[in-house]
Amino acid sequence: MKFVTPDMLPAMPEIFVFSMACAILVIDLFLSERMRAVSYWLTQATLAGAAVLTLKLAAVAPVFTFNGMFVADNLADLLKLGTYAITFFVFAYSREYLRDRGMYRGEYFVLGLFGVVGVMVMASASHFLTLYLGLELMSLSLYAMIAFQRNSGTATEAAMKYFVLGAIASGMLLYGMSMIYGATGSLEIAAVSRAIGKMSPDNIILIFGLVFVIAGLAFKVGAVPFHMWVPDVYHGAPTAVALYVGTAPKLAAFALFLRLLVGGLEPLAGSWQTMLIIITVLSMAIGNIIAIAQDNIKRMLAYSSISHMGFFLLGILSVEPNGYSSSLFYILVYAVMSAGAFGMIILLSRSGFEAERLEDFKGLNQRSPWHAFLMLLLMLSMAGVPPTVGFYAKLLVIQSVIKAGMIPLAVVAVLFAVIGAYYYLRVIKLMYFDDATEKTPIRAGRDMQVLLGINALLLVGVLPWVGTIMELCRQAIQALT
Amino acid sequence: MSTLLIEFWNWFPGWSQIALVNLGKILIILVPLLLCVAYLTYAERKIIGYMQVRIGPNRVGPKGWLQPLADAVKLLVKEIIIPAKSSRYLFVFAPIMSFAPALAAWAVIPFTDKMWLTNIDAGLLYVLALTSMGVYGVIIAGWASNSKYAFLGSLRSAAQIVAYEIAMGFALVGVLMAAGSLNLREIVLAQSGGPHHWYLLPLLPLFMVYLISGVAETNRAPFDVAEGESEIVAGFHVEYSGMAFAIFFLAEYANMILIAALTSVMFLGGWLSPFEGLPAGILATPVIGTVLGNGIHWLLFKISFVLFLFLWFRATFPRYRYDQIMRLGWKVFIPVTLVWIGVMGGVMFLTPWGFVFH
Amino acid sequence: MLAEHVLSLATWLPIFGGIAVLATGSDRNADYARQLSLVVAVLTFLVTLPLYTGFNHGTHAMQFVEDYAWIEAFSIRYRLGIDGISLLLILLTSFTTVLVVISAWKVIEKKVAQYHAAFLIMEGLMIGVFSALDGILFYVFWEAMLVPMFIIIGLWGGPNRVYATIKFFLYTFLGSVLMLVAFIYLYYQAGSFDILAWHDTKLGLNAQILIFLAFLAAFAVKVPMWPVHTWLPDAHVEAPTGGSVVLAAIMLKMGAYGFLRFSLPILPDASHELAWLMITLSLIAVVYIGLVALVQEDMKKLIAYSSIAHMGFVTLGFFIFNTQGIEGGIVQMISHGFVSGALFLCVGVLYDRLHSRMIKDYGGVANRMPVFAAFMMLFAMANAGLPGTSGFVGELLVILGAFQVNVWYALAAATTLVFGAAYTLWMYKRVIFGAVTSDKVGGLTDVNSREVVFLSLLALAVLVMGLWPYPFLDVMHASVEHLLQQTTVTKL
Amino acid sequence: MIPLSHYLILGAILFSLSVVGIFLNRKNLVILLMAIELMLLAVNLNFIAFSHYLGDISGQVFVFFILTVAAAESAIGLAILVVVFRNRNSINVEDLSELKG
Amino acid sequence: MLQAYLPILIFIGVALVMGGVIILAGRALGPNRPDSAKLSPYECGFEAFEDTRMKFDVRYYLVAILFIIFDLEIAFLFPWAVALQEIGLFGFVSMMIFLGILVVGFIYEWKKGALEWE
Repeated sequence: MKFVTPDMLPAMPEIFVFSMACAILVIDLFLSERMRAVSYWLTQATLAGAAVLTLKLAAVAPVFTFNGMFVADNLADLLKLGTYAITFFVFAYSREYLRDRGMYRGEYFVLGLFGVVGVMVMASASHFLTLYLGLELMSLSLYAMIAFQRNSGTATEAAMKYFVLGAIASGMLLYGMSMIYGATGSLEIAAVSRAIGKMSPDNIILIFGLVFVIAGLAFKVGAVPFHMWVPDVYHGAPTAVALYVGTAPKLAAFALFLRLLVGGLEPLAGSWQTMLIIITVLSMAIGNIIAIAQDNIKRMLAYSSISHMGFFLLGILSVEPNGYSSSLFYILVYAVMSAGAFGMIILLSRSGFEAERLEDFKGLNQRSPWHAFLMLLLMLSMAGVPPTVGFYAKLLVIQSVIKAGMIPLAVVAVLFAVIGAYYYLRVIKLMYFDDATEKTPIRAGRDMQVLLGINALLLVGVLPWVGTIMELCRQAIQALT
Repeated sequence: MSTLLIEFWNWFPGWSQIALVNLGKILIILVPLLLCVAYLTYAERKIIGYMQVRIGPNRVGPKGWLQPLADAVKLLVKEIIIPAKSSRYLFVFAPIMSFAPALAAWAVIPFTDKMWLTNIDAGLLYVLALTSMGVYGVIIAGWASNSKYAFLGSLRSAAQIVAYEIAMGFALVGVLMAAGSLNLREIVLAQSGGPHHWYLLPLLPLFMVYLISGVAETNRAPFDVAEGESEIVAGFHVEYSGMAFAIFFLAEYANMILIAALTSVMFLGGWLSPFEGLPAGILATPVIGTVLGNGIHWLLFKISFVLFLFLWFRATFPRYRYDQIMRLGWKVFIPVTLVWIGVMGGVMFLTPWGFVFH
Repeated sequence: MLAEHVLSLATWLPIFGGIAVLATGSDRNADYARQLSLVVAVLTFLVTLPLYTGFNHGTHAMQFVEDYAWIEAFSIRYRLGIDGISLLLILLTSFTTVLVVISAWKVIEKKVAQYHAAFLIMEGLMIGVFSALDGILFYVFWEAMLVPMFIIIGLWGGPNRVYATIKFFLYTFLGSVLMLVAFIYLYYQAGSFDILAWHDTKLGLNAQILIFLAFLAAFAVKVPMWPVHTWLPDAHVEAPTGGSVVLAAIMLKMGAYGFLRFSLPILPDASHELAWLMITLSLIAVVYIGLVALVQEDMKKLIAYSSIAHMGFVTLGFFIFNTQGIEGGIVQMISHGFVSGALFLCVGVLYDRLHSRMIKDYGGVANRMPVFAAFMMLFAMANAGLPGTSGFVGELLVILGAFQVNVWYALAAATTLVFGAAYTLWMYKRVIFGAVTSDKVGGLTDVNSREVVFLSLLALAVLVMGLWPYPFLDVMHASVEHLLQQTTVTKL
Repeated sequence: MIPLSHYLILGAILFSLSVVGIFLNRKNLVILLMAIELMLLAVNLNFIAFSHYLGDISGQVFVFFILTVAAAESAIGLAILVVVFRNRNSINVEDLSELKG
Repeated sequence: MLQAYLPILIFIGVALVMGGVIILAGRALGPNRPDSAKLSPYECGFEAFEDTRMKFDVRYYLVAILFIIFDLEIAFLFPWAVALQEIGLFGFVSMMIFLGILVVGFIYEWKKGALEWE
């Protein structure tokens, strides 16, 4: 057998981020406590550098390398750029939070970067193996990050729960993959798709595998009925970590769904569509309804994330490029919103005080109208109220469902959107209509304030270009086929 | 007569014939092995005795030659105490668990070019797997005894064994790189061509790591903290008595012999004679030729030599502190092996001197 | 340049003006905020005037059209334009906003900037609603409006404001999301979100009926029609004066506007098919709500119920499918915009002085506030539909139209004249006439110049429209005729 | 020759055992970790069986990676277990109940 | 091919049986007179204060975790080493990158004191 060196160029961003993560890990060891900021800046520089690399190498047509295990295409580029941007914000928000709580260590950033690499690998995966490796790289980083606050009972409990359920999810996914491998004889996603195309869609092994794959995926994204970990993780983890968990991995979830379900198992769409419909409706219902009962905002955001995952799946289950690009847009928007919302929690928290309860948002308008306004935008966007970009996200997924002819599903979705609006409104109500119990002025670094402002204003500021972004998403999906 | 025997033989069904043949071979290996184990204890006492200017056992039989038998009989008639709070089955199972692998690993050792019980391609993996099993015996013993000393001893011992197992594994990687096979026989054959081809020289750092790790793996002095009498009484087998204790004892010595055999096979050229390359005429000479040519005697000699080293170490070095042991394992051996693997690969692929390692 | 972008200007000027006002920050700069917002409101009103002067009365086509690519993937365009129907509503909006700003001048003392900004932003959004020619653009403006209103009611409202505002938000939100689903469905039928293209899209009867119901959910809540009207009295009662004014004068009109712009032309068959339902609901609103209004103790609530009844009149006019009906409905909308706004302002004037809206707390106000009593008299008359006031024109037209269709409709509708007169004038009598009932009333001072300004502006509008409705009817005539035409052509 | 279905059934049994172990086990977190390992082993069995019967080596390569990841996973699992124990003084599954709602 | 493994199986069986037989022999030949002092765990002559299954140093866990990781690296190295001649320079460089990453982790552990035993 002759071994040829594969073309490394398409994977350069991954290689770069990974090398930098390793370098930062080592560099951080030799830094004194005062110099800790070096790790932070190096991390941010890594993200920026990766963005430059990704843009430079942006693929026109899909490029396969590593024997077809890795693909660089528009979708991957877009997801990667989104990931860099989101994590950039995440790290910026986290810095002060970590410093105030004695968690300002290089590991957070390094693990974060490894998680980013995981997301990137998933985004570029064209083989079950790369997909799985990316997934695990991300998941393992997340487990460790959640347990980062070692002396916190809740954080470690959350980590344990996430770990166990995440591992089960991986197991299920793998079991499903093994079945599909057995039925199709290949692990390469495109080949799997071709093989399934030639088989009867009723092949029992395939369906068996499919069920497990779906269960695994649903676990990973935290869709009902596999959502139990989400609230606990969001609640238990340090906010800086919950912020991370709630953003970049969601982009990965999209990659996972698209590469696996769409890229590999689209010929079986008739089967998985039904399963996804059930999962979606349940997610929207349970996420939105239980969120109402929460008095911890992190928990509320967790349930909100469950319901958002339901909406996100609407696009996927439409089984057509239009739906996929809608989901892509949705997930990008969701990541931005989620980053902003958690950023706001961090902003209100300070050393020794976690602004975790909804009540901590009381009278924010009196304390700081500006921040109240930003939070207003974030909440409206999450609720999908125009003119915020959250509305366009919902619009897109709902139109994709309608295009697919599932109007009742669309009606159900919008009804749950209304129910969801209630608890977002409650936050607005607390901020605007209630009197502040907490009088401490809000202190946060200038950079964080500016970034958070950008983050929230982005939700209305991009309106003139929202069409362009959708077009980007559409092209990214189109380039796949 | 012989026809009768053959007839009798053929009377057995086919599968039992195979089983019987194998059983026979196994016994041919096991019986000498157990004898060696028994006399290794004697040799140890004797050799260390002489090193310390003592005489060593000399009462039972001529010059104490029957001492091992006496020990065996003594232990045989002692009571096996199973402590009240212990986990009975695990307690009894633990010594077997540490004893059986040390014996079973011999299944794949090639004694000469033609003499082996079985010749499998994954021989080295098998050996590695079995030697790793021994640690379970230790841990189970410590756990099942339900005694603090035993428990601590087993933990220490387990931690030490796994730490050195990594170094050992890395060292073996070097051997594999050079030999290109996991088959022990082929590893030996790859060393043919004279003593300078034995991996002892080109892989000297790995050899030392392997040998020392082997000492540590078997919990031998100077790495015998797990049973350090002065610290935790007798370590994991403090609650064992009689034959149960004897089995642990046997296992330790069997393991020593096994490690010695593996060292010989992998680094010292196994059955290969150090005088390879002598003219064919000399080798054809009846007695001298046999002695100087390749053969099982060379293997036995090498094993004995390595065993002697083991005893010598014990007599010479004071016991390490536990932290020193761990430091040696993690901070010295692993880097050394890693570097040497890199150096080997680099020399093989990037310089013209790659033949050194072939 | 400016002339081409008059609609955009009218939409975005108040929005960005509002943001600028917001930027003045804390209440230390309250005066800047007030002045700035007055400037913006007046400017916007001036910007909208050319819409009328430059309007071509002879055509039903959309005018002042602006059309730019926005979200190409779904052929969503930034497309604005007005016809005779929306023109008047836009003018009403910009006019009312000026009044609201003036009315709030001394009254609102905390978070002044936010208050004014909310109204200005809302003005821009409402103008956007009336001028949007793209479904999604329309929807965006439509929904976005909820947010400032939500905050206005919640922040400056009465004691029960949180309940009222959340109810308001969720009701309207629920209604409109269904409309969104219908929009998307239409998009896939028509291939674009262009509202005018939808007018020409063929649709099956079942689809039409479903879409009609979806639209109904959105518009009926907004109008509001019985039985989904319950949010309105709550919202009105709790809202600050300005909020009530905008709510009654403009936001309610948006529901009715929706019927005209969407339901009737896009779904002619379903409209005919379900006309019975609409007429029934309208008549229930007119009669039943009229009765409910009679027993109200709270002035704002009374006016709120009266608004519902009047809006029932409007929807009745739309669904009898003739020129008088529709034109009457539109005139009624405009007129009601002036009248209800004026009445809420009147109540606001009283409330600012006594901090009560209860009828029983007043009595004999005329003794202390004669000028005010005169103004309120006019508005009460108009609300009752007395000839010579704007209220009369619309009601007459609608009743005439209804008469052509079914005499019973006309009779039932005509009861509003009775009920309207009854509850309005009775309230007026109890509040204004009689002896001074309490010390508080005795301490009242008459309207100041600021109040005179907005009351007289409104009085002028009411009278002009009542006496000389021609300019109002003329601009809408071509559009209404076209609309009627569209409703008669079946799409099946 | 052992038919493929035997391997698959064995894999399925192992997998089910692990799932049962995870969901019925209310006592010990270590057992949970072991059940997870078992699950991955069941998957490995599947992959190897398929790989063998398909004559395609890539399934076995996959197993190699699964093994590695499983090791990393159990390492992290153990690490989390240790911190949980330090905080709770218990590795009882039922004691993981601070987060509720 | 699998037949080559049969002797191994037999050998393992023999080894296990032999261990069992020896213990049984000891049990059969030796006396069996337990008493409570004899059966109590060995502990300085006192009764044990507490259960032996006690907490122990967390570093043992650390060693176990490190062992898992490193042992798996070896699992990768073995087939690589065997096939090194065939995969050539490319294989070598790949593994060096892999080991490089491993070394990064190793340096990390080292600096963090995971390898200390004080």
